[in-house]
Amino acid sequence: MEKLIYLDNAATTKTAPEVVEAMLPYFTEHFGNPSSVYGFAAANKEVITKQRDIIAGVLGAKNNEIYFTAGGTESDNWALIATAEAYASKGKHIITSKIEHHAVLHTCEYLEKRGYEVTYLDVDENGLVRPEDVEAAIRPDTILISIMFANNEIGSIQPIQEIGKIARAHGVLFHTDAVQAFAQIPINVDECCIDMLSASGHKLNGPKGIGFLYIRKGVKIRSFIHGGAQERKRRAGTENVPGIVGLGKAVELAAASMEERAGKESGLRDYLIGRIEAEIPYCRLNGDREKRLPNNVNFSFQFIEGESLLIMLDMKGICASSGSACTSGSLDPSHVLLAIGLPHEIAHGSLRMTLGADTTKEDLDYTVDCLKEIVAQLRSMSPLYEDFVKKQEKNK
Amino acid sequence: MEKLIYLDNAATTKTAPEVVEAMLPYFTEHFGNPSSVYGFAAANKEVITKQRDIIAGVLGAKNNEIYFTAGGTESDNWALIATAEAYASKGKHIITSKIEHHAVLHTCEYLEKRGYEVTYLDVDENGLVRPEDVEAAIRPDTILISIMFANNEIGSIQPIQEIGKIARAHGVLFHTDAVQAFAQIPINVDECCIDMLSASGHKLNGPKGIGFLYIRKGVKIRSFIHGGAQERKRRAGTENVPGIVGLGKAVELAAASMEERAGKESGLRDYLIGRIEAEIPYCRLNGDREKRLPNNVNFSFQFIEGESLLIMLDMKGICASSGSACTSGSLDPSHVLLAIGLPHEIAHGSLRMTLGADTTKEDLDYTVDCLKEIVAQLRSMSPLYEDFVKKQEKNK
Amino acid sequence: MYTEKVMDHFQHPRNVGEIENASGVGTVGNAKCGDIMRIYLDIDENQIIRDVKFKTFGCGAAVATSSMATELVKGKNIQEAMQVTNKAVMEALDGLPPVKVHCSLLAEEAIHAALWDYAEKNGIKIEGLTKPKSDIHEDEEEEEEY
Amino acid sequence: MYTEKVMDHFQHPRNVGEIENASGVGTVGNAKCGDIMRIYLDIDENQIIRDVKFKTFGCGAAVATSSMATELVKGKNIQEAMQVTNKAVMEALDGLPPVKVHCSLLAEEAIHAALWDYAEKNGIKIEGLTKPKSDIHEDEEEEEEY
Ligand SMILES: Cc1ncc(COP(=O)(O)O)c(C=O)c1O
Ligand SMILES: Cc1ncc(COP(=O)(O)O)c(C=O)c1O
Repeated sequence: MEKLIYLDNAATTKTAPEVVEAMLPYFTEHFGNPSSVYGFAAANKEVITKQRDIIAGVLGAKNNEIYFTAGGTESDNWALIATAEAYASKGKHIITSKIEHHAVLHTCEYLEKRGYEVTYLDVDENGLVRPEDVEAAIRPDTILISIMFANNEIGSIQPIQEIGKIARAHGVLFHTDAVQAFAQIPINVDECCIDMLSASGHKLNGPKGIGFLYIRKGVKIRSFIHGGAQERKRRAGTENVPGIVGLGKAVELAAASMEERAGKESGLRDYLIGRIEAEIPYCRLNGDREKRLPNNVNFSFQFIEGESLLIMLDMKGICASSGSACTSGSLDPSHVLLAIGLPHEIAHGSLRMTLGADTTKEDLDYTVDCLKEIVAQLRSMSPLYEDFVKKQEKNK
Repeated sequence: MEKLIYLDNAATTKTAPEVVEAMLPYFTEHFGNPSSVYGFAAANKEVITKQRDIIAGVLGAKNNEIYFTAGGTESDNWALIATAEAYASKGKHIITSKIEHHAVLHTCEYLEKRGYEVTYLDVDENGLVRPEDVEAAIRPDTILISIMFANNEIGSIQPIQEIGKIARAHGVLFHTDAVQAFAQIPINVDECCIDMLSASGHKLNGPKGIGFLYIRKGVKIRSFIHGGAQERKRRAGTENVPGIVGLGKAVELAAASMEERAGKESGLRDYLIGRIEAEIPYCRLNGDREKRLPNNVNFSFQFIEGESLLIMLDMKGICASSGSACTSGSLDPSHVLLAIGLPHEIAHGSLRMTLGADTTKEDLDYTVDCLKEIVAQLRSMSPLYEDFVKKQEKNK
Repeated sequence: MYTEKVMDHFQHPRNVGEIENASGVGTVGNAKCGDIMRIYLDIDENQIIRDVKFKTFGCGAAVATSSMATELVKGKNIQEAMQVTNKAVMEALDGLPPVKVHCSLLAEEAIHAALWDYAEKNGIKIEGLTKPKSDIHEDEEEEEEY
Repeated sequence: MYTEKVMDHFQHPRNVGEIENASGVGTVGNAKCGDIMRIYLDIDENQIIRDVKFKTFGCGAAVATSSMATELVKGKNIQEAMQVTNKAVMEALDGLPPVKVHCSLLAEEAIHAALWDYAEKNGIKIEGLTKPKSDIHEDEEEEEEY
């Protein structure tokens, strides 16, 4: 393939060359097990501490509140399952939203099978959780509120500070899945009253297979993965030293460039949204226009189906994603798009484009040009569009 | 440090340069998310399948019986916890041994707190589980037998085939932690009647933070980590593509060289054992002399403590490990050494040296020379040795 | 994911379009599940399918199976067209990913629906043809097999 | 893991050895937990510690704290020696890792045990000195603090 325009940075990102470079010595040179006594390997323990410092600094947290995991999914599982277990004597009720990532939703379903009760809050048509709904859902037996910082499909940024304050006021633990938000937008765990926070390396130009869970000092959850005494006895398994070093480097780079990147990306994002709205009929922007991740664009195009759209874009060298059922092998389209009230057939025709640091205006111009053409082509072969046009003609 | 003699390959290994090379393109070039529709990323799905083929081939398993995890610890947790959950209606009894890795033992303790009953089998003085003990422990409510393939401290290779046959005959699932054995000695899951098997990349010159669980087709355990539909919906989380590629490469290399390596290493192992036994008094070889991993040497040196020994070896550029309590921050010495019947003070004075593909006879000669000197020096300042010598003099 | 044949039929779908005053039209699937296929048949007095067109809302496999199905029935008589099963469509496309097999069922169903319409309009009975289900997805339910 | 001072005292332990017919000998710790320290004191008629030797079975920190403790009491009178607390030993070593703090306690205890032995032998009472516990680990129990 000649041209490659990568607009799927919410799915995963390219590992930054600086990150790979930082990792490399830890494979073949400083490969020792950080738990070892001899200096050659024990030095890796300090290396890990350094990465923890970097991450804690970005969140306004303390070094020993950061625990490395194998990724966002494990972090989410840990936060939910270990809290459920640790606080079961207080209650078995958990509050979350309908637009969480499956890492949270499927873990909630698992907990439901094990005797927990979960309230799945609705969101408004822009994909925002209403803080008053959170407060209304709190019961005496509520032990955890888990609301994502920003949504991975439609980019809506949740009112985390309000929710955090409500949770704190009611003495309920508050977890946020910040996999899409961390190092993209500012987060301070104290200001937002966050007790636990999940993040994943590969969403921020770090490596895959590494992430972390922030756990506020005092939160009494235990391990999710049991075994050796790593991570202050809370997360067993030989430390993934290169992964941790890569994550630390990625966070360092992302935090340093956050403001500038966000400015640039949100400018491009709004340019892309503007051109699509101006030039392609029968489309709808999904997610909030203002409270939106700087790099997220999500549209539904009526009468066409997302997977076809993706394949056609792919043929033009454009990488994007869709909430269409066909892309996941399930029959239902994205639960997020349904939660904001889209009918099934509109949800099927959704397209997510998530920009990265390298994305240029030229890339987006090319993308819109292709998109216009493809949407028209797919509509020309769509029975839904045929019916729509005929109906319009009749009504004239 | 000038010289570095790395004799701690059971703790972790150097990632092979070929493995790093195989991984590199998947960080910055083929970085796509394998779940994506577009060809650029979807190709990574096939790459993963290829690694699965390699691993399945080595075990005599089928491709779709291999599930990637973040390491041996996660694999062990998954096997035990998910089996306990899936088969709870049949029973809540699990059989394991006293010499398992903490990834198994602490998971068993976790399950005990959750209403399961665990039988911890004794081992003989060579660190071997007796198959007849396994059979005798089976009850109508036994749902799982988990016995490690080879022990990580003393290298004893368990009678897995006999145990597997017993498990099969009684209709009980059989899991083996093969983190130390996989790709070091031949394993065939069918011949050994293994239903689940754990392995970890970094023990075989692969990367850290990646491993797998073999699950025989028909074993009805569900996810341990819940979320996306990766790994045939059984292990959620964006695939660690570079890690998986590195693991596949490492397995390929390790399997191809297994016989030759085992021959060379066991020769060196026996040479090292021979010299130590001949030249250092008051020592004891731990583990079975025959049924032993090709790279494992474990001695107890009376009257001295392991951590001191390690630090002194470290000063000579030699990396090894110990079952001393002091190296783990706990007060008790290795549970494995206690299980084979060593008194506490002998267990504290243990030293494990695990050879690697690069280890030479010269390395070992230098090591023994240093060891002799260090043991003598530590004994000269040991009150236990003082008492022993005085007692001997009195008895003369 | 898809074979070359599937990609070819997706990129260059054969027989896209409508037939005015078609002998038979069938529409199957539903928007809820993300696939709708509509087939137009032009059948002559010898019950030969002279022309066939389709429109499809759906994924790549849905488009490709529609395209291939139209190719397979074109020029055939209605008895022969009845033999164009989902298997035949899949084979002609060199296979489909497991999650996409339902698309080929939909294509078969769309042909049948159009033939049913033709039969109804002309008051004839076609051997082996039953009234099309309104939603072929109804009895599908995925259960992971380990 | 260890400070340079600790490493120095571990690699070059001061005052290793025995004193024949010592004024006081104390042995503390137990082999079960992996640390035993024995301190020999040679105390003159003015209650000045003229010489001190130690033998230790234990980890690097155990050796280093023994060594440092002997250095700190050497030449002192027994009242001053009583002031050599585990804190003083740790400070003199520029600190110890948290899991090794018990070694410094053991060193303090070993000095006290040797002084106790001296006091017993000479029928005197040393202010603030109580009979050494046979096992200083007894009341330690680690509970992870998050
Ligand atoms: C919001 C959100 N949470 C959790 C995850 C899971 O992260 P990972 O795939 O790294 O485990 C993702 C990404 O897939 C995500 O977007
Ligand atoms: C026998 C055994 N099981 C499990 C593990 C855990 O593997 P990992 O640290 O890769 O999670 C290890 C190594 O630490 C081991 O030796």
